Amino acid sequence: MKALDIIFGLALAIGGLLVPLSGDAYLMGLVFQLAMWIALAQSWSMLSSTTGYLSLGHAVFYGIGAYVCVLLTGVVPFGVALAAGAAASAVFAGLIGLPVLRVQGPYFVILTYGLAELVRNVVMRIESALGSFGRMIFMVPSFEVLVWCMVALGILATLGAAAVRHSALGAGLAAIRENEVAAETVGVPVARLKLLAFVASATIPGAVGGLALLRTGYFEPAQAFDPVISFTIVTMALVGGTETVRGPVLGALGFTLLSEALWSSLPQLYMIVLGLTLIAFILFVPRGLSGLADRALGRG
Amino acid sequence: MDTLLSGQLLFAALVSGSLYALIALGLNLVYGTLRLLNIAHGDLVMIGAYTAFWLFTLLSIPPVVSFFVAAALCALLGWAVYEGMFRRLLANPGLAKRVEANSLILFYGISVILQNLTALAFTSSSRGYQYLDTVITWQGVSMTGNRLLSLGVAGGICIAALLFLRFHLFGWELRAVIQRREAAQIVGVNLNRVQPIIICAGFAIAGIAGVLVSMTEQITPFMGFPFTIIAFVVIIIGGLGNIGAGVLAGLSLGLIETYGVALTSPGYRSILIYGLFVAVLLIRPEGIFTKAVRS
Amino acid sequence: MAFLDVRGVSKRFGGLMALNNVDMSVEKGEIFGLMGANGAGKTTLFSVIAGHVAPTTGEVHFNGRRITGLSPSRICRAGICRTFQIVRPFAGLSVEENVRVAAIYGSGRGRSRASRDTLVNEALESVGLTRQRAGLAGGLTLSGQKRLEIARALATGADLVMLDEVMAGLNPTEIGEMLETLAELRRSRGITFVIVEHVIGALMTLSDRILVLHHGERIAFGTPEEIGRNKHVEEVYFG
Amino acid sequence: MKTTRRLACAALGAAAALSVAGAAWAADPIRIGYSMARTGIFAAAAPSQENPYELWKEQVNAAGGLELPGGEKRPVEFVSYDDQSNPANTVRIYEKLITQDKVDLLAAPWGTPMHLALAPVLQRYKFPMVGNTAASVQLRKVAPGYIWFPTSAIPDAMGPALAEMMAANGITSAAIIANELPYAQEFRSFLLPALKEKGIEVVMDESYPPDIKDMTSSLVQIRDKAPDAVIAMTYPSDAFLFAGQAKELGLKSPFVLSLIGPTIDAYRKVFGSAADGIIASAHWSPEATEWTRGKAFFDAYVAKFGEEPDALDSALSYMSLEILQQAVAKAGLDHEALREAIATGTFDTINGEVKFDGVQNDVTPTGFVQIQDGKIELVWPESIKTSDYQPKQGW
Repeated sequence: MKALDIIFGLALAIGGLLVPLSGDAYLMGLVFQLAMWIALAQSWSMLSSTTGYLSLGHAVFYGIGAYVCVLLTGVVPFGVALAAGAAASAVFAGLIGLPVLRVQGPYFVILTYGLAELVRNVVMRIESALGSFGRMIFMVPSFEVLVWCMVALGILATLGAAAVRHSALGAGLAAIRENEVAAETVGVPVARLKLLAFVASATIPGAVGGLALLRTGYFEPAQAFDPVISFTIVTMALVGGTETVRGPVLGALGFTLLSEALWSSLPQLYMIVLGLTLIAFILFVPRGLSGLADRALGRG
Repeated sequence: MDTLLSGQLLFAALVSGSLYALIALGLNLVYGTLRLLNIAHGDLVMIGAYTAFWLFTLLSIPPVVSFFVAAALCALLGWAVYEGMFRRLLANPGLAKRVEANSLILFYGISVILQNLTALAFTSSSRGYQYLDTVITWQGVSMTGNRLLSLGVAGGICIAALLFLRFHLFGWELRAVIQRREAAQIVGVNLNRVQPIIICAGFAIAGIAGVLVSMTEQITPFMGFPFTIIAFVVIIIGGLGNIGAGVLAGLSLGLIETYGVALTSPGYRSILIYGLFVAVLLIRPEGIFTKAVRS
Repeated sequence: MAFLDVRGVSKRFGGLMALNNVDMSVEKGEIFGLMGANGAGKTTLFSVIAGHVAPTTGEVHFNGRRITGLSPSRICRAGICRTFQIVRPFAGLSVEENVRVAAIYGSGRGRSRASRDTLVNEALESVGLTRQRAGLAGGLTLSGQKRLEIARALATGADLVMLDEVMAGLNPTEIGEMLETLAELRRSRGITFVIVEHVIGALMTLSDRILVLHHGERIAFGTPEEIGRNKHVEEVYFG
Repeated sequence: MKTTRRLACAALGAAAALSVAGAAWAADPIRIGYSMARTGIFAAAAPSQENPYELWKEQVNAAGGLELPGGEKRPVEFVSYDDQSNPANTVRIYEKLITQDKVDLLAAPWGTPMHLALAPVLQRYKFPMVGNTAASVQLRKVAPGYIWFPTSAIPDAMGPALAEMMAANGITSAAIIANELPYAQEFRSFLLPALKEKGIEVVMDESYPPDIKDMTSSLVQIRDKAPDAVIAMTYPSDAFLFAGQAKELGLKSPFVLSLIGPTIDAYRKVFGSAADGIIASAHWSPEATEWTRGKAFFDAYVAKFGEEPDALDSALSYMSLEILQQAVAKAGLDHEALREAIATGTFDTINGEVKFDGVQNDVTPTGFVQIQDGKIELVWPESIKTSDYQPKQGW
């Protein structure tokens, strides 16, 4: 299985990196989207799949990264703006992490959602105080470059998630998920590890947000912090399966391709079909696409 | 300063507060007894609103009658949802272990389906109708008829629900389930009976709230989500699963919102509400109206 | 100064005095028994020592170092590990993973991979869980999970292990095995044990010295024989 | 084997069906692509744009199809997708429409962010598109090329125009409450200096978030200050809130503007006569007799959809297709010729004559409408007005 995963991942990564050479805009758009969701779902999994702290507010990291990146685009080189976006999200996560991660279970879910909405409203307030009414972004690098960057982020997030899972950090986080008190008792520095996972899972979404907004060329806080982003991330990760690194990749892949297929064939019904699929997955395929893949290949 | 002390502001606060309390009551019942995070709750409000709109527009049936139709319709939906998925989910230990995460995604799916089915059936054009919009002035306070009705109905249902929980036998069973799920089972409360009734009641309340909302707001298939959010804010402030405190919290939120805005500026409205929400979760996740219980 | 030194520890929960000015000294390498009826404060004392509960007053010193106020994970890394009366396995992880986490993060952290493996294997071996190592911890029997608690504590590399009723719910054969295991561990690895036990026989057999708590207060202290003869203990304990 | 046969049968059947259709239509259809915010935050607005599209298609096909140079007519077919109110999706959809679906023409998506996101795509593929429902000062920053904006409801023009209208009607004081979303804030930023210039005193100036649920405290203050004018820079959802609570409190100000919302059919259904006298942003009215096409559009729309078209968005959407239609009749489907035709032509629309200068319509003046007896009447400017401004007579 492991070898198969690696081959599959490599094929995806290489395919993704090669697509811009084709010059096919539609394909590039698709790959951009795919890489974006993989990066986001994978980042989410670094915190939520490992520790079981379900974040319903990852749009906040996407949005903060996007905001910082948009503010800096044209002022500093593109790469620096992107890195600054990622750094801003990481710093934000670092600042709020300790108190936020003391909150558990459904409270944590709701708290992360509320935080994202709070930040969205604060940014809206700031923007209107600055007299800025939506920002058009100029001096955007070519779409090919954006696609490469996004694919790179997808790869980075996947490698990151794999590294987290297969390291001492991952073992500690799994212990936290299973029983926080027991973890603390056997020496796991619970608060510190959770914070680390939180920051790790916030960083890449910052850069992703920046890239996504550069792609659209227009920034408005209401859209950059759209809660639908958070919901989509959670959905993809859970449908993919939370037990493996492969899960978020499969979830993002499955969801993006499914909606792509339904989009054109059932333009009126596709959201409904998507909703039904989601329900069916939770009820009948609790281990997600990843579990399905195991079974299809005769394992698990 | 005069504004602050005027009855007008108090009326506005009570109208919003009672509506918040009502919507949150439905959500809280479902969370309290079944531990389900129903983020499709606002979409039930939407269903109620459409019910009232169509009954009024096509059949000239006034909202006071639509309450019952909307409640029945949403209750039916609740029953279908319970029988169709949650019975299975709650019965399967593997799924039930992660019931909160799973219910979140399931209800997200339900929400998407409800919104888009409605849009498909009725288009996403805004709808509205004119009902009871005469303004009554009493003691210098102007009150639109439909807002007064909303206050009366929402307040009435909240009070009735609280009395029911306190004095009716089933209310006792319900509170037992909310507070000590396992213990309640041991002393003979039949979860398979309590749960579907509660989910129907919770959904029906949302439907009724939808009828109230339809009298004053525009009706669209996507109008529900903000109500879901406000309901969550309320039940967090009150304490998840704490029914009485939730009602109190709904009223307080109406007061906080109205007076907070009056004291600062409407620009801070959402920051104020979400700020309070986040602060409560960080400092007292068990809710500010819940007595701290030491384990 | 003793290996573990508890000085004047009190803990108040609201109106309830769970511990009242308790002193306790445990010497290196001994098995120290803690006795008392339900609600006597034994588990609270464990929690205070392990850092889960901050004492209202008093101090805890371990190995010459003050550990009051440290987090449980830091206390664990300092060399003290406890088990729980109500087991807390990492149910979704395998038995081996349960123990490995302890080896990674306990006072043994920083070791090489190989020596960590040894630690894990030894811990599993000593409680007899080697054969079930690949199975999920949640799938173990209660006695298995109790043993897993001990294995996890051992794998942290702790010098002092506090066992909270590890024999409750075990049958006599299992209790016998457990007694042997503990005795062997002390002999071979010089581990110090503090034991809370309801199975009085086991406690009497195993302990070098016993402290008796009643309503949060220390009422007797001595060797098992001395405690057995103590009238006061007999009164409050056996009614 | 069996599957192959079945497939072959299906293919034959499809071919037969196509040939029947082919017999009915003289020529291949012209395919027009667009994306629409059918779901998500802008969804409520989508019908106001998509309905005129559908109406236009029906009318064109009923008339034998879209006319090409030389008089040939081909039927019109839409290829459309839901962009979920997300500009990133809009960009992808148009790339797909252009490169995969290879549509012949493009119609506009909903909303300012989508239009702005689309401009570079159109530029890249040199594919002309007439925009419609975008309105922002930002539009002026778009490099002229392959996109045009027929609207004249752009805040930097609306601010001075409104101030002038207020001054002309003897208004000396005003209270402003504005949604925090960009369009309202833009308008506010251009209105404030214009009011100052006209010597109109601003007694109150507040902003509120889009999810506001109660305006009582602001409106009580306004009632007590009794300014001549109340300028509520609303979006549709808060427009309902504003009108309901302003009515409850009985605001006495004679000049009441609610930026976006009052032109929606449902608004007038909810408020009935209470909506009379409310002013809104729009530059089209079905009551304008000199725009003969306008009345016809209105009647056809009401007949087809059972409600009135939105005077702002529906009118703009229909206009954008009229412009496209006339440009295609002149230049055909070649993108460069079409671009040239749109950029230089003069078009006869439901909103009168339209001509572009750069990306903008420089003929249609910035206007304001007022609800009078349940009808949308243009009351500003003088040149296009269909009725005189009337002070609001209570609620």
